[in-house]
Amino acid sequence: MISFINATCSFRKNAGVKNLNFSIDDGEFVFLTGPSGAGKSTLLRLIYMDLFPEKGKVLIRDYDSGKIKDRQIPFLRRKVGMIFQDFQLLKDRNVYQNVAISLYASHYKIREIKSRVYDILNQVGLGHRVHHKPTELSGGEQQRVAIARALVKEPIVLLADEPTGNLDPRVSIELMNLLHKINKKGTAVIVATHNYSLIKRVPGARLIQMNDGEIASIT
Amino acid sequence: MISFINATCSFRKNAGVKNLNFSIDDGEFVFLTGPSGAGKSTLLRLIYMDLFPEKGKVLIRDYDSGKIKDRQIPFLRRKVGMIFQDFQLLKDRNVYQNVAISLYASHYKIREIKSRVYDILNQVGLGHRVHHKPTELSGGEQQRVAIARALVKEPIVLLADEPTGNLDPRVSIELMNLLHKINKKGTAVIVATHNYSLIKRVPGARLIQMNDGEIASIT
Amino acid sequence: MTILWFLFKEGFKGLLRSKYSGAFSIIIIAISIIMVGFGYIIARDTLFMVENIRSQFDVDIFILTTAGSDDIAVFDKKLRRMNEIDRVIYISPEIAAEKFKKEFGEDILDILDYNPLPPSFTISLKPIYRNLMSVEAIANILQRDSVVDEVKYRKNFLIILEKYQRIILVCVLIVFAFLTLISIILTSNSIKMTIFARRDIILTMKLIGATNRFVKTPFVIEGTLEGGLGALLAGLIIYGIIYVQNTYLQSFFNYTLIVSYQYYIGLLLLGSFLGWIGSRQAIRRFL
Amino acid sequence: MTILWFLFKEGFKGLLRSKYSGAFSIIIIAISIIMVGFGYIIARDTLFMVENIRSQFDVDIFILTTAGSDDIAVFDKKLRRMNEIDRVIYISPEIAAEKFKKEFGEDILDILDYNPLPPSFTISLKPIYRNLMSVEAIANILQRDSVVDEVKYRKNFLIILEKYQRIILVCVLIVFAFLTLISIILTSNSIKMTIFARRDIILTMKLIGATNRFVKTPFVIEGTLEGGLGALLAGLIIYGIIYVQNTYLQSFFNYTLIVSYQYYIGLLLLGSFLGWIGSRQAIRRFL
Ligand SMILES: Nc1ncnc2c1ncn2[C@@H]1O[C@H](COP(=O)(O)OP(=O)(O)OP(=O)(O)O)[C@@H](O)[C@H]1O
Ligand SMILES: Nc1ncnc2c1ncn2[C@@H]1O[C@H](COP(=O)(O)OP(=O)(O)OP(=O)(O)O)[C@@H](O)[C@H]1O
Ligand SMILES: [Mg+2]
Ligand SMILES: [Mg+2]
Repeated sequence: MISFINATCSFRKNAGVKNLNFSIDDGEFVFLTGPSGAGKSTLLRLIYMDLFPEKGKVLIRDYDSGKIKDRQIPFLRRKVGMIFQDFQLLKDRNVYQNVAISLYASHYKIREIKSRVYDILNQVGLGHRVHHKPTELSGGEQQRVAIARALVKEPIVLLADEPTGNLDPRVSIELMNLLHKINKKGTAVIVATHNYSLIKRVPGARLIQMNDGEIASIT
Repeated sequence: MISFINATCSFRKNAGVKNLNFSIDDGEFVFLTGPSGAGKSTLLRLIYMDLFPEKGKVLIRDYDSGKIKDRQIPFLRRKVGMIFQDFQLLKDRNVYQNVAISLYASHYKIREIKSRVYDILNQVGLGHRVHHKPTELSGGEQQRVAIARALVKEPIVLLADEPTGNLDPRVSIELMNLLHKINKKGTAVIVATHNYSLIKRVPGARLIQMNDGEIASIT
Repeated sequence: MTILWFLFKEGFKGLLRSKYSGAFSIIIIAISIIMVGFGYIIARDTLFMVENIRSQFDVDIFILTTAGSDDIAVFDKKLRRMNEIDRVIYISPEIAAEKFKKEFGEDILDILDYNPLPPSFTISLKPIYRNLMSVEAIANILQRDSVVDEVKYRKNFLIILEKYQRIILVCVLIVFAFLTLISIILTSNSIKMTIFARRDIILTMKLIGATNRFVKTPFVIEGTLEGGLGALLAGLIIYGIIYVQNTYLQSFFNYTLIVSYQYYIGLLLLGSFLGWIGSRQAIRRFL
Repeated sequence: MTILWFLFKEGFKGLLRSKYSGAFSIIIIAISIIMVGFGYIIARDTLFMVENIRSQFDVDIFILTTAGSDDIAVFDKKLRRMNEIDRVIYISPEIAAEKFKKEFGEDILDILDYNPLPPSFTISLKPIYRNLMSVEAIANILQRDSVVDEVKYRKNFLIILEKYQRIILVCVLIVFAFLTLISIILTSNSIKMTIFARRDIILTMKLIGATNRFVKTPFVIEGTLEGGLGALLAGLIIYGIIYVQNTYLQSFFNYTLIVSYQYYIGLLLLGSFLGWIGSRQAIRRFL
């Protein structure tokens, strides 16, 4: 479903990722590790086409990074759930609205939106924070809002960038179980993380290790 | 040096911390743990007086939360190094300027500022990112800028809120070693974290465990 | 349906949320519209004034002192029957004597024992004939009448008026266009600022899969509302100024400001249009 | 030293960094200053015009037809010696006859064999005597001279002028104050917007131990610079408009716009002051 073909993406001042060659199938669970600055987030940004490779290409289902048109990108992103490393919450909206907006953007029906949002917020343990603004939340609570927003639209692939950085071990494990459950339903999951203890929790997951913008090992 | 005397601080919609009673001496190393939303960040904000207790009081050296005047707060904060959970970097300035500004604000001399900033950036492994803006950095790199900014002014107490959330294990250990070194020079260090493996790395550190805004255990 | 309703609600809420910058935009739009609104009134009334000056143009016809009162009456009738003439005033020798007294401080009848001043007519032409060519033609015709001694009119006045009328028109249009331009710049810039302060929200929205239309619509609705509210504010202020002018200053300036309710509707439409086009333009930069 | 230099540099850099909102502030300040600048010129020239109208006031003195030319010469000298009088024009019977011809289209010498028109003087008073009281007093004195037949002046003109001069003054001051007020609101609001877009930076600065002064100073320097640049822009535009007016439109409007270089310096100071006070006020909200 996801294929990187010799993809290179560099920034003005330094290289991001180089010569990426791999593919991920429907329903796979993949961990992405590597030291800080190795290019994990850059790889994920290539998947949701926030960045484009200057050499090679990235294929997501029918979308080809070399051919996709600007107006098609939103439709790609509706199918990709993203948990951003810096959360990217809307500061002027409360928790409910932050999660619901991704459903509104995907043209869900209002009834459905309500039940889905409350459901997912309870699952990540934020049922009691529905009307708080992001600035009124703890770091871990903010992270869980970001997680809820990515999960709520039942994407075909879920990208999680350091999703447990601000979570305590218990909640982290719960989250991994949740991701595992979603994965079993058929959603591909890619988790970039520094927390190696998580990796053991998902039997059968693949592991892509990066270093300095290149893939160091892949299992 | 730091004393919480029956301090309670609640928010409009819910309680932050309740009945905190403890004190921390010069040169101590303290870990602060507890589940997400337990009140760790709130406790730290009380120390740098971003929040004030509505009951009880917080004493930092000569500063009393009940008596401190608005214009004294900057002077308190100059003595307190803070690594914020959400980094709080200045988006429109590069790495060098982000770190240097806290020295300018503390009226250091220009010569001294330069050498100190380059020194600390090398110590956190960002010597090659001096001229990048925060948006051009990976999550871990941003976190290290926040760390460098807190350390550069050689504070009498260092508050670190989840300082390794975006760092790989190797860099995390390096950071803990750095904090340990700084602590040995006499700086008190308080680290709020979910990463229990860090705690073992600092022999003789105290541990404050929080739960639901209260101190669950203290050693 | 859900989506349209959502986007509308978002637009309204956006206005309330951005209290600060929203209020600023509304004020700026109000100032813009006040400028354009008064610009329009000034343009309109300046052109009206020029027309008015032109209407003060008239032709004096001096009658031979030898003409009998019957001949004069016939000539009077003839004048009144002429299509080109709007108004005819007969100045008898008696009235001329009074004018003389006003001018020279002497009664002519004290100096002589009879009134030597000739009777005359002052005629004003219909607007379309108040130009050099027509006036010359008419004067020639009248001159040929047997009772007429001399036909006099301010030829220079007409020449100057015709020379400058075009300049005035151009000036007025330039000033009006300038005000309109400034108001468009002001409006679109202030809306850009409003959106600029929330650029991070736009970025985030795009990252979670919102189409450009989804991101744009609430801002455009908000901008249009701001435009409408700005126009409303402007309308109230203009109404107030007109009220003060017509109530307290009218007698002094000898000038009554008259605007119809269509004028206010025009302002409202203009404001909404400015807000609409301004926010559409402004959001484009950030998409 | 280090710190002052740093804060100044920050202020300059802030201006460059906030290209977008900074440019907007500069434009707004420029518009404000153009308004105040022209407001000042309009106020000044309106008052000048009123003075000018007053200067067109003059007094006609009709001499008895029986007066000999010696007596008239003596009276002329007397007039010219009077302190209150600015200018004396003698209108001989011949000149009066010409005026008569212009007015009535007849040569008075054709009607009579002699010129019955009396000689007269037209005098204009020095500015401070152009009020009802002084004029009445002077007219009374002149009336008593043996050669004088009658002294005439437009009493109504003076009464109206005096009645309305105060109203004009008040109107002009109100308009000027209104423009100044709008310009202050505009300026301070646009600077507030500039700062609002960077409120997160202010918060962060305060968290890392910056004093209010440390946070504030760069913004105030930036605001003052923006004010100065806005004034510069305004000055250039005003200069351009004055140039166009005086070069191309002067002959038409019969009006020359004259401003000194102090005027431009005044605008520059005003702009910097507006920027300074505006940014000081604006930053306060966010500290
Ligand atoms: N917009 C940008 N401009 C310039 N350089 C960039 C930009 N974004 C990322 N980089 C650089 O590219 C490299 C890879 O960044 P990336 O964010 O992918 O790292 P990462 O593996 O996610 O690290 P971390 O674990 O710290 O989040 C880093 O060295 C970073 O400095
Ligand atoms: N400004 C605020 N307004 C309202 N509630 C707040 C505010 N800030 C924090 N809270 C609430 O107070 C509680 C404690 O927050 P705090 O940030 O101290 O938690 P924490 O221990 O740091 O959690 P984490 O590990 O997730 O960062 C949380 O439940 C949070 O929702
Ligand atoms: Mg990353
Ligand atoms: Mg926290």
